[in-house]
Amino acid sequence: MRVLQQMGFLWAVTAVVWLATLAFIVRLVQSQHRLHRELEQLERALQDVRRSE
Amino acid sequence: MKGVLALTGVYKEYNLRPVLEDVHLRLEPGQRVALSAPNGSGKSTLIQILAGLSRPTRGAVTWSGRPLDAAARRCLGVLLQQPMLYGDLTGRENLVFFARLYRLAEARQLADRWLAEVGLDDSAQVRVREYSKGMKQRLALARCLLHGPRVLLLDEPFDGLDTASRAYFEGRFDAFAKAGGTLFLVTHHPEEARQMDRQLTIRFGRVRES
Amino acid sequence: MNSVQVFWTLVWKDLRAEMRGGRFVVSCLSFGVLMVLIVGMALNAAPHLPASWASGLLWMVLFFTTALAMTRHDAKEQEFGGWMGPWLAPIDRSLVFYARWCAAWFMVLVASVGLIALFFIILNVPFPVAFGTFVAVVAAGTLALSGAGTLLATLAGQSSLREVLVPILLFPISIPLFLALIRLTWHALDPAVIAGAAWVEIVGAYLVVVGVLPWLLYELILEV
Amino acid sequence: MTKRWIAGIGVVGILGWLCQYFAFIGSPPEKSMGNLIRILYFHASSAWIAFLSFGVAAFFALCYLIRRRPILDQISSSSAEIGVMYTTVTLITGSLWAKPIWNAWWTWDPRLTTTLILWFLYVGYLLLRGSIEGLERRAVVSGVYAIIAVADVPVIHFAVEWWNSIHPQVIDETGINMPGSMLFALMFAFVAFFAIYVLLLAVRTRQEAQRQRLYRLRREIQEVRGRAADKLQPDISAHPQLQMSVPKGSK
Repeated sequence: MRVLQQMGFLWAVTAVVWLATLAFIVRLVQSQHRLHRELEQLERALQDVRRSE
Repeated sequence: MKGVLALTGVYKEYNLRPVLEDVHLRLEPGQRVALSAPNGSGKSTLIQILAGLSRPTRGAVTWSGRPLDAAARRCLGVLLQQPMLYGDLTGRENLVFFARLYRLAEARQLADRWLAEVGLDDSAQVRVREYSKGMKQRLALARCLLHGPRVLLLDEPFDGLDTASRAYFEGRFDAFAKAGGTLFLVTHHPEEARQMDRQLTIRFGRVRES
Repeated sequence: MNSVQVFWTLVWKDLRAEMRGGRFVVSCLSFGVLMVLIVGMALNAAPHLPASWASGLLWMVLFFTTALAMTRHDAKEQEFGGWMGPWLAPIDRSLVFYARWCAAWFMVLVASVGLIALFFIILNVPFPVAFGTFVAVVAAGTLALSGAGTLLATLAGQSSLREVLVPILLFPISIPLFLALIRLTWHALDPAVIAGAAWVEIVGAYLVVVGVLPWLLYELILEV
Repeated sequence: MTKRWIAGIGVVGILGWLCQYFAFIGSPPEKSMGNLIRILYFHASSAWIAFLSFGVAAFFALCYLIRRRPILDQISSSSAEIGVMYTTVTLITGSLWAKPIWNAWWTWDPRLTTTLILWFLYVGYLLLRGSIEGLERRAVVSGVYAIIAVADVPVIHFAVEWWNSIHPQVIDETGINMPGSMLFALMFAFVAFFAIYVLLLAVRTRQEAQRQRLYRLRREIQEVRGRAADKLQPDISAHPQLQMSVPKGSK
């Protein structure tokens, strides 16, 4: 019983560590996507302006 | 003491975007210079750098060839959009305070003289918070002239003034220039700019003659 | 010599503005007294507080009132662009910081004298045995506290969250100071408790850091 | 994403699995704590990484104040952000460790208390940073704060320790005499966490740099547009999608 409880705490700790890391990475990837889209849009706009010049 | 306020190779970035690029500017004594440019083109930034309120990213601001240090600030009179006064002090106290900051002798008499000069002697004991816009501007004028500057830096000084006050301000500035002072006026009214000796504008961060 | 005169001119300006309805002392005092009252109720009108609790509560009240008052002090300067005035004058700009610190200290001190008196009366705390030590601790403590508060209010001055941010930054930064002041006050209330020189050193260190840092940094923080 | 990034993620993933293996299987249980000692590998490593990242943040903030290169500020703020994440992990795992051992979620242990204060210090940092307009001003103010905060950490620890020494000692520090295999697991966990930290820092910093590129592109467009307007004179606002927008905060 005691071992089981200990393992429960142990797994909770592992979950916290890796889930936190994962959450950080997911957030990074999300904002990366947004940034990427915005950059592409701007580059296209820049080309448009250059062509019309 | 005559002096030249100059910018050499001044760059200013804001949000990693250059507002001013490679600005070279010399304000000769006795010259009346106008700067007119559209909003957001860096006019205010330029005048703040000249006044030493903002630090350029690169480049130098000099007074008579030396960096603009504390002592050189004594030669500048600055009138920006905000009056730079304390709302809780009376008009007289404000002037006395600034006179003391500039270490002028007989601060009280000087303050009284300047209050009479800008026509505020009736409201000397009234708190600045209760002043109208025009009264604040007059007091700000007294504040920036009281230490006898050599250069006046003005950012839209006629904003919100009635015709009479406006004529008074213009007369003041003309007298200042006639006495050998340098005038640097930022405005977005072309007719005001045309009255000056030299007209400048800012285009894409660079200052040009126009 | 001249710098000293300019310094007093700057202090005089703050104090004069305060007397003209600055409400720094009044708001400090009323908020602080209210807190003392609430604390008294929270302790279920305990007839006799242990000296350690009394000193802790006293500094808690003082920290909160100072942190809240500091943002008000700062807002005054922004109103008509007043802060730029001294900035244009031919003076060393860090002088502006020291003057504001001094003015803030003076006002906090005035408020805390009233506050402490009421604290002793309302919570029925016995008069401090080592009175001289007590006065010194309060003076040094409020000096360090108002210095740290003025510095952090300057840092947070450009932030849109200024009002909330000053307490949020001030508390963690000055926890050692808080602990030191509690221990030293405890010692003053009950000299049988030995405080230890390390606490005096911590208060001293805060005073030195707050005294020296702005001289290097003040212009850097405000002039961008 | 280039191959380098994929390789980096792969290495970190393998390190993570190995770390998990050494912590759970490769190392023996401890005498008094049993399997709970395994928490230490994660808890201590994340705490070290948290301290490390705040140190890095302060170091690069100092470099920024001296050299004024945007990249230095980007590294500094990215590191502080990761540090807050690891401090949070440290606090939660510490709590999870304290509960079975001392039967309390929270004790006034100096290290725990210091870590909590540290967390508040840097949450304050993020709030401060997120609410200031103007990239340069933001960088200067948050840089100054980061340096002050790091300098304050030893003082906080010292003070809390001193303060606690008069209270009855809750924890006795005797105990963990580590056999080699445990020490190895701990060190391995530390290396793995360090690798993750470096990877996160690199990605986060690169993102900030890209943001900078975004601003620069906008400026370029403005210039091109300006030249066109100089030639044609009328109607600058022909391309409404190109209107300058001032970047706000980092988010």
